[in-house]
Amino acid sequence: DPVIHKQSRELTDAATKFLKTQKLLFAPPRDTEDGEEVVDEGEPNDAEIPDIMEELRLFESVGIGFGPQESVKIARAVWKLAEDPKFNLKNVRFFGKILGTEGDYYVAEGELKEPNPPPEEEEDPNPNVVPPEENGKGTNKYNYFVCSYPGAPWVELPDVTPQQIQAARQIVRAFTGDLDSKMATYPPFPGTERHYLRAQLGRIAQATVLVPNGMLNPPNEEEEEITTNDEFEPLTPEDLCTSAGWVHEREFVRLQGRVEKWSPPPPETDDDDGDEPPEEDDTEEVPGILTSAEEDTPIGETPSWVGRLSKGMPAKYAVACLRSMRWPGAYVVGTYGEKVNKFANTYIGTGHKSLGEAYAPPPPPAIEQEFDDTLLIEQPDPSPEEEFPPDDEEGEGDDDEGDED
Amino acid sequence: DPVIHKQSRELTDAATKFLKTQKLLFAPPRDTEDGEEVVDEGEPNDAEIPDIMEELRLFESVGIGFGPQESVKIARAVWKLAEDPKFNLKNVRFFGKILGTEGDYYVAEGELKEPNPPPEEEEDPNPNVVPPEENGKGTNKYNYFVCSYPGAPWVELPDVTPQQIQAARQIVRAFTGDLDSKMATYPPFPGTERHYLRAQLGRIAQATVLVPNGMLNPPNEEEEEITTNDEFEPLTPEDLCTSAGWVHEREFVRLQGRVEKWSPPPPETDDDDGDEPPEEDDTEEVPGILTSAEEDTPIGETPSWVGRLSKGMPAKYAVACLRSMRWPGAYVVGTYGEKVNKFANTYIGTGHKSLGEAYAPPPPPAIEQEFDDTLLIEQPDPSPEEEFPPDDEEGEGDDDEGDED
Amino acid sequence: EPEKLMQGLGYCCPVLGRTLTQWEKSSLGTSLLVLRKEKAVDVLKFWGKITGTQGDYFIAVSYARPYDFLPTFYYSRNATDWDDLEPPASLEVAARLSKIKGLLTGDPENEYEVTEMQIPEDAEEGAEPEEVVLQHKEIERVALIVKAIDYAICVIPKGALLRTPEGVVMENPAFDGLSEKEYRSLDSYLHFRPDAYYPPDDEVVCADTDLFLASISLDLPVGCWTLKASGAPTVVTLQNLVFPGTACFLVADTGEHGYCYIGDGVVNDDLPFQLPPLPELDKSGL
Amino acid sequence: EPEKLMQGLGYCCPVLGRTLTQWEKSSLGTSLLVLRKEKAVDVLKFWGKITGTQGDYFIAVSYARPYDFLPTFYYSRNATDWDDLEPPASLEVAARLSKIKGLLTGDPENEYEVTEMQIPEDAEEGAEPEEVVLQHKEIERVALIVKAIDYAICVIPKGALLRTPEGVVMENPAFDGLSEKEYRSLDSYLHFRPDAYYPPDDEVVCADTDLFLASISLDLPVGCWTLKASGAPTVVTLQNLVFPGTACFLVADTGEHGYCYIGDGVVNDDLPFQLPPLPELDKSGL
Repeated sequence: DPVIHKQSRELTDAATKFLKTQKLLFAPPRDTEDGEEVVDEGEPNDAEIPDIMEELRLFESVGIGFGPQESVKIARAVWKLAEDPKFNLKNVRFFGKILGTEGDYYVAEGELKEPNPPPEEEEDPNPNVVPPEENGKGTNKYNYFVCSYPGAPWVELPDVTPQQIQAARQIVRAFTGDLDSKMATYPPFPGTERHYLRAQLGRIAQATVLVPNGMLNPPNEEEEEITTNDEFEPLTPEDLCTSAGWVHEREFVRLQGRVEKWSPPPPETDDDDGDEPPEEDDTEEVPGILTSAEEDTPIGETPSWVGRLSKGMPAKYAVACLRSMRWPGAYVVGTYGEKVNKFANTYIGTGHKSLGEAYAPPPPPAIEQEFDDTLLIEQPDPSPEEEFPPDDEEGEGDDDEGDED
Repeated sequence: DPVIHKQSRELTDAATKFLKTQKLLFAPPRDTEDGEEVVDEGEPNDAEIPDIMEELRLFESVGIGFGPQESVKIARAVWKLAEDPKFNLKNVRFFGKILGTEGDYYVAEGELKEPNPPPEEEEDPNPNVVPPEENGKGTNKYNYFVCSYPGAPWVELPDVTPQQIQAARQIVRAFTGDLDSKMATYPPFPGTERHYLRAQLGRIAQATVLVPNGMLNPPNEEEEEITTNDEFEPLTPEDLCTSAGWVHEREFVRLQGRVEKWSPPPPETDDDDGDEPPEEDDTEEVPGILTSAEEDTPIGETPSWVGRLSKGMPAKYAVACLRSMRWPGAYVVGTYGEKVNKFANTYIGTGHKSLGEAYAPPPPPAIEQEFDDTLLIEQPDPSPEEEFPPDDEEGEGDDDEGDED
Repeated sequence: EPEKLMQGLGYCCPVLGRTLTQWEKSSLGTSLLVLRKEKAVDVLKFWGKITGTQGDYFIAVSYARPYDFLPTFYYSRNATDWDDLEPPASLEVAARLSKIKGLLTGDPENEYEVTEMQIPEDAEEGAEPEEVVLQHKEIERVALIVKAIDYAICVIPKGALLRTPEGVVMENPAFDGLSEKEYRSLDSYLHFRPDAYYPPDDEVVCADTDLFLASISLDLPVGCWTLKASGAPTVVTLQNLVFPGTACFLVADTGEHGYCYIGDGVVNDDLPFQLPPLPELDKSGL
Repeated sequence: EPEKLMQGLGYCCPVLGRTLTQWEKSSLGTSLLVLRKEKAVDVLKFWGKITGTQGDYFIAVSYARPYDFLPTFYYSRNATDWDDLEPPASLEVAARLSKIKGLLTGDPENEYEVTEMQIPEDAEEGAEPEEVVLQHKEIERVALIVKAIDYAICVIPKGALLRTPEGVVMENPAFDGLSEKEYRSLDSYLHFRPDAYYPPDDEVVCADTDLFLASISLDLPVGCWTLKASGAPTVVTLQNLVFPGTACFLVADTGEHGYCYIGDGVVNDDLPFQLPPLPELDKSGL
């Protein structure tokens, strides 16, 4: 705006390309001039999407968000995803952002109209290995899409396997921003960052996606599915400001890494790895559906959720925000509407669970079956905690049986 | 934020005072440190107020608004007014802003819990002068509060008289920003800018406050008052984008300057001014309550309302905006909610009605009864239109009988 | 400048009561940078938004420096894709366009018909003028509106520019704002109208350089400029009431300044009637 | 600077995913100007927001120039009324405070108890240390957290400051940003730690001037800084992963830069485990 400008500015080629990609976000969907970028494969898809700008406003009013300009781009990018016939989504929402060391992931979550077909069977599946759940069910009910900035192409993440979930529970590793980067962790993780990201997103969703208490009816004799409670009286911001006001929407993931329990075939010969004692699994107590967030296991003295009301406006219009102490970066916001509660979930963080104490890698397995060359990497310098792991292992155990996964 | 700052900055005393006044907007209501400014007269008042931040967001999404920072200050200022026990408001909303030549008026509109008592009777009221409606009824149903910037003290405007309404219809005069400035107009206006402002605000509200069509039930045999229609199905943004989607909420103001018709006492001697022929008044056709905005008189070929949808988001979440061509600066916005229509009115302009043609002052009265010294001011240089008034007087006439006042 | 867009709007919006939507701001923030790169210009500024009944026109302007050249305008219908906004072809065309009244539609291709008395070119000498119907596109009207508004509101604070003895106009590197006394006076604000700039509408072309850097306090009608300093302290805003929707700003202590227009392009012809009598006259009259 | 608050936040928020609310921005925009006037300081900047369970602390910082002096911090609980944030009384106190874990509440008066082994002052020589319970207010923790974070993230691009032969530190008037090659390298970003600035926590006081303007690329653990240039082009942002919630920005072609913190003050102790092995090692290992 000011008339005077000091110096000429040259954009680098990379910056120009970036800008042009982002510009496409704003272009009318099927009206782009240079033919190259037009996605003109039939009608736009009609996936349901929430009012993202409204959701982002709720988050903004409690101090969470990317600023107005970025918000628009995010909303537009998700809308483009929803309209893309290639992905054929039934519904989709902005899930959040994973902050990586070299780059970030913007994440969208949705259900497909037609679940993806199961991958081709491996030739000789080990009958004792827990099989993954099929797309559209359990841990693979939702599909995840990531891009490195709003406007960049969306990449669909693969389905998650129980083994990936189990391994992800035992490691902490920062995301790099490169989906293909190797997972040089101990214990080893079966897959690349792409699979690790998918596993973590599932864990986060399961532990932190909440809905206002009473809004949904659990399955009963008449209805097998979760239904919307038509008699629901919207909760006040004060109600929404405590974990008692919310219930978990996502199903519990068992220790074995599945929602639906899988029992191995009766062992013929005892040649299992020793890692997966199926009998123990039987004793796992699984929380029911729509469990109150109040029952989530606290982290030591810190409650699992901390609530706050937005400030500065009449109490009636305040926005309540619960932030997860277990998954720092997970937030749920809600507000009172005349006839409905508006609410939304998001996650903006590094993708790590808070253990409530310094992380200590699990002890190596008793007997190493096979030489695993992924272990041959150099470890970073051990910290004192690593060299002298704390005696108290309760928090860790608690955690794995606790409120999530 | 940048580390380096070039030069020291001195605020003037005026600027400092301004800032300190505005700072009080944000201070917790009864927690101010320097005793001087604390309004501590009992409990805060509990006037109903709409979700102003949400309303301002709707306006922002169609390009109307003051920017985020100013929006917060406005919302806070209106909230302070609502809480002020001195004003004892039943409800209050942000009405808009009148742009003046030297200063502006921020306007709030509300109903009092207890209507103001009628002013003391003049000693010898002229029985042929149309009496004003009492506070809380008709043209004085709402009270108006103005301040020159958010944070400045709110000033309550006086009730309006029929004479002021009639005079206001015949003049166009810019607001100066000074409530006490003289009204040197022809025809003369009975009062100062304060009264002119009140008259114009009433005219604007009557002509431009709309509600979605069908949301309210007109009075019927069972209910004497307007009631909310419980069966109302929210209108879509497309519906709200045409004047057919909206009805006038405010009652029609008659030519005589009142909502409720007043009949003069039967004349004993014929000594009236000739200006107010009561018999003609009888023939005035008054539109019913909740008249459709579709029936508003167009301005020549321009429709009285022009609708637009906000862009960039899925149609379902679009915000519809009608702008008034009759009162440029009057807007009504509405959006589809799950169970309700969110909607809001505002006015941001100079306070003038569009006549659809250049303004021409009305011809002087046939016989001047009394020498009026307010006419002794110099007129600005006449423009060609003034010197050669257009022959066609239809627009003008249309206007006075038409959709408003 | 695209980079300063938000800041400038932050000063203008509170006085205008009109704003760009988040969507528009975000889109402009990206597309103006691309435009600047594509046009390879030094200075590219967002100029404003002209609202039509169905769509809007976003306007940007670039200047070559030194400032002896015409500003070049660009327009966009979606705040994303930009085209050149060609100036009116001639004063004649401009005069004709200015007769078209009514709101813009937002469609640049929209056709308007103007009826005019013309002497046919191939007619004999002394022939009677005939009624001719001429067609013009809406985008031509937009160009005229932009020129007219820009002519009125392209305002700079005193001292921000300087002219070298050779006649080259350039920024004054020493300019760092105005004092309180200065910034409260209309005399401190000057029209920026480069010599080559011809006035819009049917005014006489004024070739002398007085218009360049003339003080806005001389503009007619008297009182058409309002100066308010109430928004943020040290920020002054100016509005030209002839063109409702205009706002110029100056950050008094840094010298940053700019202007923008958000409106429907309509001129307030009634202004002389609306303005209250000048204070002196008021006093003597009552 | 209050005037540039929005712009700085505009660069930081997209990488942080955390923001100030409209309410907070609006309030800060007013109250920081008043604070600058009241404290009569030249440079006053918004530093960040530290979130507690019940309330937040807003932090501002002022510098005297030339830069040989300590920064002075201020805090506010409502973004409107400001108080001085006293630095930790001594290194001893700082060490003690750093033992307190857990989230802040938002109440500056909240009391924390620290149990410590101390030799009573009035004890005989050679006496055994006794367990002593010491009380500290939350605001002391806040001051320590601010110091620790500021020590880590007060970063300036290479060339933005210079030191005269007399040892006076001042802005480099010729600084106008970094080239593309430079701004993509961590080596171009230097810690700004004036000599008199003592390190937080229980580190040894480092009196030599190497810490002042040391490159952040030497910080431990290796990889604790991330540099991203994806937001707006020509804007680079840096984040220190040890303190999630930190962001520094540089507008590469103008040299504008700054930093802010929005977080709960918690340090990421697990970072060494999270960081992937360095690329070289990665290659050799697999």
